[in-house]
Amino acid sequence: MFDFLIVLVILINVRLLATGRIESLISWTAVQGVILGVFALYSRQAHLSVDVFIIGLGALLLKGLVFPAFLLHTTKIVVTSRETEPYVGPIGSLLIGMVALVVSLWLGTRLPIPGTDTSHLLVPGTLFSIFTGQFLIISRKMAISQAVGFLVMENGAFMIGVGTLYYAPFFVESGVLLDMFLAVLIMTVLITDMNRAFHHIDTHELSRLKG
Amino acid sequence: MSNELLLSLLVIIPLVSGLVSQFFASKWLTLLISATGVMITAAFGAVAIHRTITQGTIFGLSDWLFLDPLSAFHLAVLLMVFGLSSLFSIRYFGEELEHSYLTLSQIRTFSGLWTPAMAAMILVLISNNLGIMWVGMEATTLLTSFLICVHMTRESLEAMWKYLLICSVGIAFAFLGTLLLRLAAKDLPLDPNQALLWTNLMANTKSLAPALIKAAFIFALVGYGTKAGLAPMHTWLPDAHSKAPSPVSAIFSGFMLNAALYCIMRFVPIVEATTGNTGWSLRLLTGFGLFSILLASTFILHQHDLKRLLAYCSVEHIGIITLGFGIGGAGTYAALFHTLNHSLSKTLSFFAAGRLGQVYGTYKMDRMAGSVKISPIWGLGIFASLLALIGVVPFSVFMSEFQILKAAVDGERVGVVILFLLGISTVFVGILRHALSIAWGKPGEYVDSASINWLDRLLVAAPLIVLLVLGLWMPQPLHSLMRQAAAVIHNTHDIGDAP
Amino acid sequence: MIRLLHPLLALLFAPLLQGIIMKTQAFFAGRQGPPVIQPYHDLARLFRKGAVFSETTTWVFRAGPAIGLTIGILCLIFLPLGNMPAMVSFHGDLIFLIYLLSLHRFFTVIAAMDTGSAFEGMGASREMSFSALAEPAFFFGLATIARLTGTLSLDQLIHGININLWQTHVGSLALVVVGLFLVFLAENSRIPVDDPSTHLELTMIHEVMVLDHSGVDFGFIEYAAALKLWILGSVIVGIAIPVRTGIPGIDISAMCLGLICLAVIIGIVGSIMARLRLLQVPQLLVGACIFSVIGFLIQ
Amino acid sequence: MFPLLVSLGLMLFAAVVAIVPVAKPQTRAKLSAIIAVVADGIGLVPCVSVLTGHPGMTFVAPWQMPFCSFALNLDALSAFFLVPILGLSMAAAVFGVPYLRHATDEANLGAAWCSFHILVASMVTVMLAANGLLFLIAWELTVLSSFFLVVLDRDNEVNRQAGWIYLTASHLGTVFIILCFLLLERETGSLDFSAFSHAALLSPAFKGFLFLLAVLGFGTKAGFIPFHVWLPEAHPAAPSHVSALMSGVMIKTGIYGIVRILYFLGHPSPWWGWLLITIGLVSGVLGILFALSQNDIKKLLAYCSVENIGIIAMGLGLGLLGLSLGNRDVAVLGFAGGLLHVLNHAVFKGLLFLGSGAVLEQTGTRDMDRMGGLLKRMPYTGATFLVGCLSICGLPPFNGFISEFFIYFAAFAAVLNGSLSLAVPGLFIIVGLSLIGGLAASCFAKAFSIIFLGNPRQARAAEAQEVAWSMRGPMMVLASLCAVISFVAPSLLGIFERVLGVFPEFSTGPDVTSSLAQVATPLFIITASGFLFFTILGSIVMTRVGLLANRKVETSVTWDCGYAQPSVKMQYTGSSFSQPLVELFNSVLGTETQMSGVDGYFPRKGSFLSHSANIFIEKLFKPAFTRIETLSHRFSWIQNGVVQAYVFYITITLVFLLIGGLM
Repeated sequence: MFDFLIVLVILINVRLLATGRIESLISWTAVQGVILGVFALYSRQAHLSVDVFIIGLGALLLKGLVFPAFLLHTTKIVVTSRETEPYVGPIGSLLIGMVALVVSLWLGTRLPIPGTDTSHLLVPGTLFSIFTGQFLIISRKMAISQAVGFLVMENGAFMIGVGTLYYAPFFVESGVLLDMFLAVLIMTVLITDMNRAFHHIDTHELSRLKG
Repeated sequence: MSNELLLSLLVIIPLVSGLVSQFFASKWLTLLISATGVMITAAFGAVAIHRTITQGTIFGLSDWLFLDPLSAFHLAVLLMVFGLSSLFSIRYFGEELEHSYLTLSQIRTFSGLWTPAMAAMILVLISNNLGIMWVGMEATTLLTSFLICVHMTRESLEAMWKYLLICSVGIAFAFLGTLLLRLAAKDLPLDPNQALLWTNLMANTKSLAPALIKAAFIFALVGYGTKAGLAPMHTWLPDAHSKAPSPVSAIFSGFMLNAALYCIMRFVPIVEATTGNTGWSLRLLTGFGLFSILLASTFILHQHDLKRLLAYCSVEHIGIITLGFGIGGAGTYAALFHTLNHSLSKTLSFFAAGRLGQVYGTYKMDRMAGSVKISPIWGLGIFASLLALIGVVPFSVFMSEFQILKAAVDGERVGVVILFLLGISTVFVGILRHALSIAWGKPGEYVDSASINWLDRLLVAAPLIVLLVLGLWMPQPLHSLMRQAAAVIHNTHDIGDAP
Repeated sequence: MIRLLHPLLALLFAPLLQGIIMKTQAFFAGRQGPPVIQPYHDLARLFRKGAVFSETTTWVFRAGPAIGLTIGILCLIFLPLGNMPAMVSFHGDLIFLIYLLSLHRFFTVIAAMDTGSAFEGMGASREMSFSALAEPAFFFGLATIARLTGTLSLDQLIHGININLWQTHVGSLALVVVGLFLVFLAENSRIPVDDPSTHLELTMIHEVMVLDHSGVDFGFIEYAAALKLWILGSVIVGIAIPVRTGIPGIDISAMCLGLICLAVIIGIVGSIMARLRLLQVPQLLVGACIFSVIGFLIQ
Repeated sequence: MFPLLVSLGLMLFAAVVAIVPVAKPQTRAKLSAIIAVVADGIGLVPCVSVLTGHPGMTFVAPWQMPFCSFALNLDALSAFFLVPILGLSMAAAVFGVPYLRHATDEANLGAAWCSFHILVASMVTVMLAANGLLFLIAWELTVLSSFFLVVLDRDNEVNRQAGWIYLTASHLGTVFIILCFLLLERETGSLDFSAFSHAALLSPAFKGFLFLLAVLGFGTKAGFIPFHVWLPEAHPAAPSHVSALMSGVMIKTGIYGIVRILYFLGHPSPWWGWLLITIGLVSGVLGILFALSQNDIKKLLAYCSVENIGIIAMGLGLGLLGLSLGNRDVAVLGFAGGLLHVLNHAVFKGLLFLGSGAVLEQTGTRDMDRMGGLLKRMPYTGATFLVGCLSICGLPPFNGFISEFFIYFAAFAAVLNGSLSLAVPGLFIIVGLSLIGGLAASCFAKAFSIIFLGNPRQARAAEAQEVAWSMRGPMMVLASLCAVISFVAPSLLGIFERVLGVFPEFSTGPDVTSSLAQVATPLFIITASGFLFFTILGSIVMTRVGLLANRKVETSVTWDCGYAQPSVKMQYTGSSFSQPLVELFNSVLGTETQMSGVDGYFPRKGSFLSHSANIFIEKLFKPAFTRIETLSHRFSWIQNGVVQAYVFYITITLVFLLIGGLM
């Protein structure tokens, strides 16, 4: 079951790499969020207490619904649905993604997690998510796509967190979620502001400050 | 007052004052409340630091909060920087208020974020739990990002976006680093609630998995290093510093970078103990330190914008501090000392740059000539602080750089010594050239001289006097605090090898 | 008492050398020429005259000639002539001697500059330039000989040169003598470096500097110039003529003969050569230096 | 030691007095100068007593500073350097009171005096410091305080540039000193000088490296070519009495540093001596050539300092060589000559800079070609300046000759007795020194005659007046010192015995005294002939007066070969005076001339301009700095403004570290 969910996450990452449409990026991230929420609840079923349940459910709601909703809303405001000429096209993205996957798998073998109760795909899956997020940020020009990239990275980190730690301190987890929430909120607000100021959100042209 | 309450208050007071400041319609009052909050926190903070010095490490909230010498030292720097910056913000925004450049909502944005940002940084320092430390750090990023945009312009938006995005990415790495650390301690017989406590991790370094710890450190180093402005992750820094209002730039350079570096230093003893004190993590720190110094120095040579210059200078100094930590031994002590010196001098230089920028209406250095004539106090301030920053005697920056160099020479690190000297010499030459023309060049025709009041004098005199005194005399309490802090990083109770 | 002999000889007969030079030149020009003692007549005439001073000048102008003469006399004290010992000698007196001459030159130059005249400025400038090059050559030559004779005192140095030394080190000594002779020509403003017989034009060095001096002062200058010729001449003769028999009569007459020969040679050189172009003078002096260098190296 | 501490305290008090706004700036300035003079006087007492044979003193105070101790030590060496520092400071302080009143506006007066006192106090501390870090702090304070004086005339772009070059050069030099001290510390375990003397036991190669660092670091301060570039910029920019201090004694702190390090390093290797001799020769010859080509009087003097430092280096180098090759006489006399020249140069360079200050105050220009005829209007200044010129050219009977005589003597001793590896350097020194002597004579004949002789070339020069007594006084004292030092030279030998006695290398082995005794008789005779000189001169002058008594003595215009209308413009200028030599050495001087000739049948106006830039600045440092700057531009693509690139750097760093760290 774990492996299945992790593979799903990896496949969604691949899908994200291949798409150029912002709505598609957002909705696939939403799917990933839902999967991770399920993952969180499922992996902690043995220790399910009220606070753990709240965290899991909160993660599911935030990642699966709230964040995508924010982003989609922003997309509507800024009326941009397509990436304009990403730095790397879909084929190139996929190729790089495959390289990243290989690197992640290799790193996974170098980073054995103590104990036997965790999936061996967990570390590679996490790293691959991180790299995917990074790649989205680097290769896409629209600010929203970069916010999505950030979310994907966070998803990766979240996965290893909940996947291995059956019990995490409530304060830490809720603090993390709160921070995530704020981050996405601020990003969307900022994107709206930028759109108002520049009439576009193409970060490629956000390069007045240099040197 | 119990330690528990004291430590909690350090976070609560700023949060409350940030909240309270939102309810007043007077612009001045809003600013003053924020400054008052900082001052009250500073008072409590002083008490806490005093307790640490006299009683040793203090704990609270079932050990989730603590104040050991390392964090106490950083807390002292933080309070100093925030205290001064808050006073300065009254002066800085006050000037804009008088000319009615600022709206109430802008003031509210500032006050509402200023003290909470302080709270977040204090949280970073006093949390024993590395997860909470991360939360605090991320909160710092989020809270300060809108501070950059108090004056909303195209450029400040751009700077804010870069800051937010890059630091978020970095912080995400740091999060993964923290998680990996937790994973390394996964099978330890610890209460899960206590497993991420730094003190617990330190007590169990023998049973941690080295590979995971190394990976954790790499992620933390890159992640927090991004926030600290280590090259090549420093790229957000010149943009954010140059576009933020000066009080904000001052806390960015004066403390936020150090806070991130502090997080890395929490990882170092764990890594070193786990990997058998081979100096693996220290070598990485040395490399990043040197690279930051050298890269910053090349940019300093051809800067035209004063605040960008100062920002690159921060990269350089963070590099020096990191290098000091990386050299270890007496270098750690020196690095801590340098932290204090850099924070003070950089704070002052941003103050001066800000005020002069208001007078000249630009930060372009070729148009900021002759500041001593235009504003004797701030002209002197910028000149003296630039001299201090490039390590001119008798300012204490010279002392700490000397000590770092000494540590490197004693350690027979030939390459380090050469590159370090090359870097700081380049910076010296680059900054001095600008400093002279800023201080005494021929001012443009349409520049009025600036008004000056007692607050200006205080803000210039206080850091300068401290820098001067520390350059010639080391007070015993500070000395022992820094020694103990260095001992925390070295993970030794024996602090014999420090000076 | 014998130590006083050389200074007295010099004071009395220094102008005579100039007379001999003039006579030689006249002989080569096919003229009768003035009598050999003409310089004495000139001096006597000058000492009888009044003086005209430029309004521009200050005490420096008046002090120049007197200091020049003082130095000429002072130098004689430290000067041996062959086996004839110097009045006073000490280790390093040759350094002192050269620097005294340098002081002489300095005052001549600033006295010339005191007039504010373009001509004299020109002369002063050239004098300073050439002497700056002549001095190293002089020192080099003396250093070579000092190493050969193993002493720093001029007295012992000259005394130490004898037939044996010439036989063993003929190459270096000869080269040094040639080098010193070139320096000697330059220092005494002789052809091919300078032409003392013209009193006009842009070609002169020494003579042009004293254009404005008149009467007694000019007499001092002339006399000091004669002394300088004797001083440097006696050094060269002392090195070039290794007659050290120990019998005063032979030694003294050999040296005097040597000085007369030197004067004749100067006269001959002045008659058969043309003045060098100014730009070539440095080359000549560097050449003198090189002679001494080779002399040092082949010893 | 107590008087020196009092002296230091008083100087700092004077610095405070100068800036605390309790009275009018003029009053404060005067008061602080008086305090400083008293302080200098008090400080001189223990120095002189140590030099006359009393034992050295130490003082250690508790000081809370890591690695540092407030340890002071007064031995014969520091006392020997302290005497000129304190003495010249005294003269400069007296001279400065009226001088600064004209040179700067009232607002700057307090700061100027404050910097002045700190400069003196820090120089004194440098000499006394017996701890590396204390030494460095004082050393850097010297730089900083004099820097403020260099840029005192702040509106002047040239001065700011000079200040920049000065501070940069000094700082880069200090880096080497710091390294040298830190290495010594590493090897000996402490930054205290008392520990440093263990360095004598290190390997020759390592000691050589330390020596090289010291030469680089201290040589920058001393003004060795090619590190001298700051000197001709900074010294002219400072007020003249400060220039006197900087040129006269401040650069000597560099020499002090080298000597002090030598005292630690024990037995030298021969190449140390060759190195110093080479540097000395190059600095001496090039320094005076550069000086010769200047028209700015203060620049000329500054370059001339480079020359004199070269002479000092030659002396020290010869001493080192003698020491390493075991020739005691050469060693002792070389060192003694170098050290004596330190003292002498302080006196006459101080005098000349004060004189140039007086001239500058009266004519308002530093350009010699705008002066002329000042001897008539400023007789005291002129006469004292002439004494300075004679001394600096090393002409007897003044003090410059004495120190050069030492070095000559040592060099001749090397040539006479030494093996070829000693004789050849000795010969080079003889030739170099004589060439320098000739060039210096030309240079100062030019300086003196263009400034003081002939006719005024400009109205302000014609209106000049003699300066105030408080400016004349210091000049006259210094001028008489030039003669006095020369006349008491034989009795100075005991001092060198003590100064060299501090040197461990000299305290063992044959006696220093016997080597020094060799020059005792020559010095005595030279002194005696100095008196004789004046006797003969007196009688000649009497004769002259007698001869001219009843004759017609007229005045007229300059004869000038009968040219009836001499004009002021026809006078030889400084540049024309030095033209033959400048042209001869053009390949090193790089003098550029611009001439628009007089053409046609009725020529109107011609112009001629010559400019000698410093070849080391133009050909070495400027290109190097430009190179570095262009190089730094190469990296600017890193900060290209594209956020994606920035994130990319982070990723790359992470991936590299992960792969590298986990491999």
